[in-house]
Amino acid sequence: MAAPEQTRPAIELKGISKAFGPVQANKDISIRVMPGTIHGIIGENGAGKSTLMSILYGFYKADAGEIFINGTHTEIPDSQAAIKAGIGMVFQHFKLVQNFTVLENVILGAEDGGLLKPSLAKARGVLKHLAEEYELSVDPDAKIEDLSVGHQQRVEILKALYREADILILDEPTGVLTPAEADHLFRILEGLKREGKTIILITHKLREIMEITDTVSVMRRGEMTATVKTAETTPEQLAELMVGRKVLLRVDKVPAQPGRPVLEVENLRHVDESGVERLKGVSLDVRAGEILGIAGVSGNGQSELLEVLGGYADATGTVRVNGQEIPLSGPGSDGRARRHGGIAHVPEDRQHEGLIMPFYAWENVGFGYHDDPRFNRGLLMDNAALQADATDKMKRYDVRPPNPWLPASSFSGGNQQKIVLAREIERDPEVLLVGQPTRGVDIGAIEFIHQEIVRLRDSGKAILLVSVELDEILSLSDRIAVMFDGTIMGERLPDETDQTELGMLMAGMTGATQSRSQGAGHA
Amino acid sequence: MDFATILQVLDSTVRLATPLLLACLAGLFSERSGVIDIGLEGKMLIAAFASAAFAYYFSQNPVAGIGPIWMGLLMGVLASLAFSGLHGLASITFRGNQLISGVALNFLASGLSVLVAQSWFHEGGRTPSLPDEGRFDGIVLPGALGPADAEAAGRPLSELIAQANPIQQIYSELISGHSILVYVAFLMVPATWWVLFRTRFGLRLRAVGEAPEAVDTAGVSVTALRYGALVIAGVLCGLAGAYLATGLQAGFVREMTAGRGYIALAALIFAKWRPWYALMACLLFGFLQAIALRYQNIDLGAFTVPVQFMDALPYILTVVILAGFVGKAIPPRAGGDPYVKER
Amino acid sequence: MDRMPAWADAVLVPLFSIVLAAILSALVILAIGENPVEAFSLMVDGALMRSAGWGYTLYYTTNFIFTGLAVAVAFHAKMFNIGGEGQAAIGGLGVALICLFIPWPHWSLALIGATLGAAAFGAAWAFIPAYLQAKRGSHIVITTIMFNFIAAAVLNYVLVNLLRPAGAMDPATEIFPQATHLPSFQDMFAGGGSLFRGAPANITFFVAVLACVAVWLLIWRTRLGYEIRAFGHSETATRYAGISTVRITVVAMLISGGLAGLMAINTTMGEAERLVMNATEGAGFIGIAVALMGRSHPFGVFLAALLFGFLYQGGAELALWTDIPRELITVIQALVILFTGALDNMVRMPLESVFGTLRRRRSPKPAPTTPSE
Amino acid sequence: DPALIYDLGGKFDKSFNEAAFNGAERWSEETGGSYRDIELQSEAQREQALRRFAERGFNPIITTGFSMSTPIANIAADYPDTKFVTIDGFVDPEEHPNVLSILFSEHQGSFLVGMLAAMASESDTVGFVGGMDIPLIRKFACGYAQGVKAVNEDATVISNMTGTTPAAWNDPVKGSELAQAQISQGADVIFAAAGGTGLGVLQTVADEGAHGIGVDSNQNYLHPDQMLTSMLKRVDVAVADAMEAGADLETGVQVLGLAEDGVGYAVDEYNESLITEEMAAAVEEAKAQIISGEIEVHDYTSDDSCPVLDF
Ligand SMILES: Nc1ncnc2c1ncn2[C@@H]1O[C@H](COP(=O)(O)OP(=O)(O)OP(=O)(O)O)[C@@H](O)[C@H]1O
Ligand SMILES: Nc1ncnc2c1ncn2[C@@H]1O[C@H](COP(=O)(O)OP(=O)(O)OP(=O)(O)O)[C@@H](O)[C@H]1O
Ligand SMILES: [Mg+2]
Ligand SMILES: [Mg+2]
Repeated sequence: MAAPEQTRPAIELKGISKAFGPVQANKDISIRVMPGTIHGIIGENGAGKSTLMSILYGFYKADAGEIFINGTHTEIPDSQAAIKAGIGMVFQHFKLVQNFTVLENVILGAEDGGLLKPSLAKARGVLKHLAEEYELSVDPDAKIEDLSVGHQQRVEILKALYREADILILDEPTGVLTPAEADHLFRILEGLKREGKTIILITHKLREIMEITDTVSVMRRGEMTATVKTAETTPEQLAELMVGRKVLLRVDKVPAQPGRPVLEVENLRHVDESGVERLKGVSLDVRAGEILGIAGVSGNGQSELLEVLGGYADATGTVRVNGQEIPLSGPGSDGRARRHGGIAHVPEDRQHEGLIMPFYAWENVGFGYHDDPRFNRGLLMDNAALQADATDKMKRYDVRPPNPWLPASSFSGGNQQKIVLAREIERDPEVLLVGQPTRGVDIGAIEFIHQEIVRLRDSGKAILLVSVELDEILSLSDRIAVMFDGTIMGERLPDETDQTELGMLMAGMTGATQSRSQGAGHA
Repeated sequence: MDFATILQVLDSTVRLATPLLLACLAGLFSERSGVIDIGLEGKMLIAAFASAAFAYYFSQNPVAGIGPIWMGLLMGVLASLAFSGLHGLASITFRGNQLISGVALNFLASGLSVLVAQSWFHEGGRTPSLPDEGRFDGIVLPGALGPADAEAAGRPLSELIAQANPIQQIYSELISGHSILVYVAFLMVPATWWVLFRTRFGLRLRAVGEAPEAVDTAGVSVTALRYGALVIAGVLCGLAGAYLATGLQAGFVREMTAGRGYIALAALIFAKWRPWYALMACLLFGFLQAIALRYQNIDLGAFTVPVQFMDALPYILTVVILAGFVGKAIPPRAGGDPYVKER
Repeated sequence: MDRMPAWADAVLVPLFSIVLAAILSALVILAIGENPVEAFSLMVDGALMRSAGWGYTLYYTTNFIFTGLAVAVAFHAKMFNIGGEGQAAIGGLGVALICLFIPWPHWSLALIGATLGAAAFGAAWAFIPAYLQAKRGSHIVITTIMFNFIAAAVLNYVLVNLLRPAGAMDPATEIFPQATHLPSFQDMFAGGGSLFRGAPANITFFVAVLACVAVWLLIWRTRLGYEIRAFGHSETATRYAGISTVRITVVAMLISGGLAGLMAINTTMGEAERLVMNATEGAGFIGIAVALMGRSHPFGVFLAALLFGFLYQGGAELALWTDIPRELITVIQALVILFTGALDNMVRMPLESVFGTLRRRRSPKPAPTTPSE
Repeated sequence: DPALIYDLGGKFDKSFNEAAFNGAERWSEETGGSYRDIELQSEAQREQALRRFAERGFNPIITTGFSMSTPIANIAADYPDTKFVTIDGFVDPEEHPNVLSILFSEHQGSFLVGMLAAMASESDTVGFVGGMDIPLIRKFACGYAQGVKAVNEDATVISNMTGTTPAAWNDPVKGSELAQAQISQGADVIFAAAGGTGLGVLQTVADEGAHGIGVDSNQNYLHPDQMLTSMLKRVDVAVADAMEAGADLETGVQVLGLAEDGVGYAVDEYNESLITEEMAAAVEEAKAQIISGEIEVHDYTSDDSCPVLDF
């Protein structure tokens, strides 16, 4: 499996340092990766993983240090040089042109000659070949913006392979993938490894590290703290190396004590801007003191369900909160009205919906609640009150750094998420809608976020959780509903189901295990 | 409206649309690469001045072998290129605000053209009237009726054309007889389309206006692409300015672009940054203006439509069409943002 | 990437930029065969060393404050209002109608009336573009450009055919009644002396200063301003928060148009005391430069407006006493806009590395920190 | 010394302001005197320039353009020892004894060139292009149309204005298109009263083989043998005379019409081939009749209406 010891490392970094202004993102980092292996890198948010890989790919320039590729000292001043050295990278945030086709994205920068036609034709052939070889099929003529995230990621991988990369870097590739997609990705990676390619994988998920990597490095605060053989370590040990303390890897919660239904949804239908029906008669209810988890492959209506309930997409049907029907379109159906009605919402996309990135943290802590009388004095806003409130919440939610005068953009993903959670949970809502609460968040923060959600449940509130992480759904929910193609395929209790069964439902297959316990969790 | 009148209005449309079209395509290249260009007006203006000034200079001091008009054209293009370069320096190299840079260039052109003209020619900020060799002539296409036929027949050209068959009328009046820059402008439309959608450069250009980070990580220089786009924009604006001063007119007059750069910008948005739509938009603007110029005082019996209304009509119709038919225009996504890797 | 102290960014960068612009301007003046030192001292002398000079400088400043604020407010909502020119022109019409057809007992009441009228007319002229943008997605840049032309046509028609006193040559209204004449700086401060004599600066300047304060309060201290800024940064987030994008678009543009309209109080009621054609004289476009240079902050707008006011008045003095064409001022303005607004990084980058070197010298080892910890 | 203030169009507009400049230059050459001048760039500068010149002791202060009359009326009383001249403007002499208002009878001059146009036209269609729809331009147009109709009752006068923004005076391309449009509607003589835009009109008229009529200054030289004539407005003479008179300038109101040679039409080597003897005779006769009052040319601005042309 691992290459013999005497071969030269595919990648060797020596003494890499990089500072962004006063922030030392990488400190004297050295690492060797053998050819034909999968090497994992883990670390908290902001530990410097992405920075290190961006340096290897020539996207950033290191302040100091040397890079050796296959044993030869290689200068990588820009991505062109990295590509030449046989390095391909799949960034955490994809670098794709949204309104281009797959083919166009693949050939961009790697065209043969001045005219497109021959390049496109050649790429079409190569893509077909790659698709067969690595299970990497994507419609070459589809526009990127029409593709699911999983497919977009395949395009990124195809881009690298098209450039004949021998070294592939993947930065948090599974953060946005469904379990099925993630499994698929790992099959692809295994295939690539068999072909002798070298892979660096950055992830927050220890399960993935354990499952697929040969060796793993741990980063903390810009430094490389350890490199170990995967076979010789445990998740608990890695977590401790990462965070510097013991981390609870499972959610710790007592059984739910569900009360009366707080949120009742009946026959909810929603048609999006392009005329596609996204919700096809969804019915569900969430009781006081319980977490209802919605599992599903993304794009099956979960986002729309949150948008409708959160008040920024129109729908038909009936929704009652504490028995009171709320309007689903027209006046009184916007997000503001929902908040007044006791529905709080942690949106799936914190950067585009949950936060105003250039706003200060304290401004963001008031966002959506800025018309609250507590934050206003007559015509003017009471900024002092907002700031005090933000300082307090940031402290309680352990947002780092706890400085309300930093813009949201300068917090890491996990800390951004904490700001949103603090804002929504601390309003003490009747219903909390949560979308992808831990996407891209490190395990230390995940632990904290899960605890907070459970704490809210235990105080008797109704929580609707949407997540593509089946692990998260299974460990956090008191009851699980699976969505497929705009409908609820069925409900399960977490103790009575498993990933396989949920996966079948998520794929739209009801089959033999038909509805083992509809409503059983209500008891 | 009889046939001849329709032809004349369309003929006028072509002339009025040409500078708009060139400027609009210039803006298209620039904005497709992610650099917003409200300096079209300024580039046209400085090119109009430079082309007229040098066409005049070289008509007085001839250089053997090169017509003064070509020297004028060259200098006009160079002047416009210099402005483009300045815009690039500010908005690409120094990652400045593209809007401010464009506004500044418009001011600069407006002041500099007059200042220099006054200092060179002492005619109050205009150039002297250009002699014929300093102007672009109309080109008579093969088979079309032209001034030569008129001379031979001893009758005015318009009369000759009016008596020809309709096809010949269209050919001679509408299609033939424009200056070379008109044909260049119209040919630029398919050329632009081809470059944009059929060549490697075009692919990269479109990409850099949508997602510069994708271009960068693909190993292509964002800076070089954007400068490339600005060079093309500079050349096209140069042609537009030269057409105004040496094609349509016989010299430079202060502020002679008269807001056409802004109209071209409007046309660009109208066209949703696409070349064929740009042609349509510019022709539409030209047509509305031609109509408004021709029918200034419409007498409706009891009531004369005031000239001011007709004057504003092209603008009113633009708003109506925009609101009624065009809908939302989505600009290139990276437009206006300087590319900063270390976000 | 080195950072420099905030004060340096706020003071040194603009300062060096202006110096660069001045050096280039001096070269231009030299090139046309004039003496730059003389020219600059004439400008400073005429604009800043005499009370009447200040009176003119502040008069222009007043105009630019209003149009600059107008553009700035729209910018906060991420809209580019090129229509200040038209909105100010129609605002002038509002002022004229209010002054001519309502018998005001005293200027103070007339000022209040005219303020409301100018703002209402300016806002009305911004309403259609705003509504079309919000509802139909019609690009506000095109529609406001078009509305500038339409406003000019409307004003031309109204002045030539409707409001012009019979037989008058000027396409202008008659002089407004005495009771609507606003106190000029001379009336207010001279006490019979010659301070500010003849200068057009008038009480509207203080309205403009108030407008700066009001806009500052609006943008940074009110819910509406908070919502406008949020909308300007992220449309999706405002929808999430339940803020109506249509409402914000329209309201922001109404405020923007209203501010542009207010400029007419200064020109029409304060200076000319009648409505003339082209009373706006491009101030709507200068407003764009002012807002951009002032970074859309009312205080920045105030300073930028002052700078442009100085250039306008200094330029007038230059034109009075030398043979330098008036276009020189346009060139200087262009250079100032270019260097302070667009090429500011050209100054900032070297300065940053200077500060970086200084810092490194003071502390040889940069303290390693990560903000997320 | 005298001072001269040009209107917003600027000193070199090739017509009105330039005529004033030429008059001043001529005076300066002939007498060796010196003068100061300024081109305004904003409305507020009108008063400013007047005051600054007055404070520095310039006398008389001559201004061009009707827009200067109101500012002069505003400040004249502050400088009783300074004499002000407003060309094209009117200031009440009773109220302001130190102001001279010089008015031209443009309608009379326009009438004469209108006659020439009608006589030279073969298509019986003539054109008029004005810079902006303002009373002064209507006055030109109306006088012109009357002259045309006086020669040929059935002739058609096509009248166009170039725009409503200040760009209307500086858009030769638009002028060009207007001229094209008028020519295609049959016009073969076009009178351009539109500043820089007019240059475009005259250029196109010459290119298309029709005839143009210039305005204010003698513009015949622009296109030899193509320019039918120019409607002269002797602003140059008025300026030179005022400068000559200096501080002793007689104030009040002067109306300069045909009788005073304040307006007229230009005949010189550039257009003599186009003006036949009959044409010259007819125009001279009409001129005499206007001076004697036999023909009365209606002045649009007297009652804001024109008997022969709708606006
Ligand atoms: N573009 C940038 N500008 C300034 N500082 C940056 C930039 N990118 C990263 N940093 C700094 O470098 C540090 C390392 O960031 P990096 O993105 O490499 O972290 P990471 O380990 O990839 O985190 P995550 O797990 O969230 O992806 C951050 O703490 C941050 O302070
Ligand atoms: N412009 C910036 N200035 C300073 N620090 C920055 C800047 N941009 C990013 N950072 C820092 O970079 C680190 C990582 O940023 P990044 O955008 O990768 O977020 P993240 O933690 O990776 O979140 P996610 O994993 O959800 O993408 C954060 O710690 C943040 O503080
Ligand atoms: Mg990362
Ligand atoms: Mg990250």
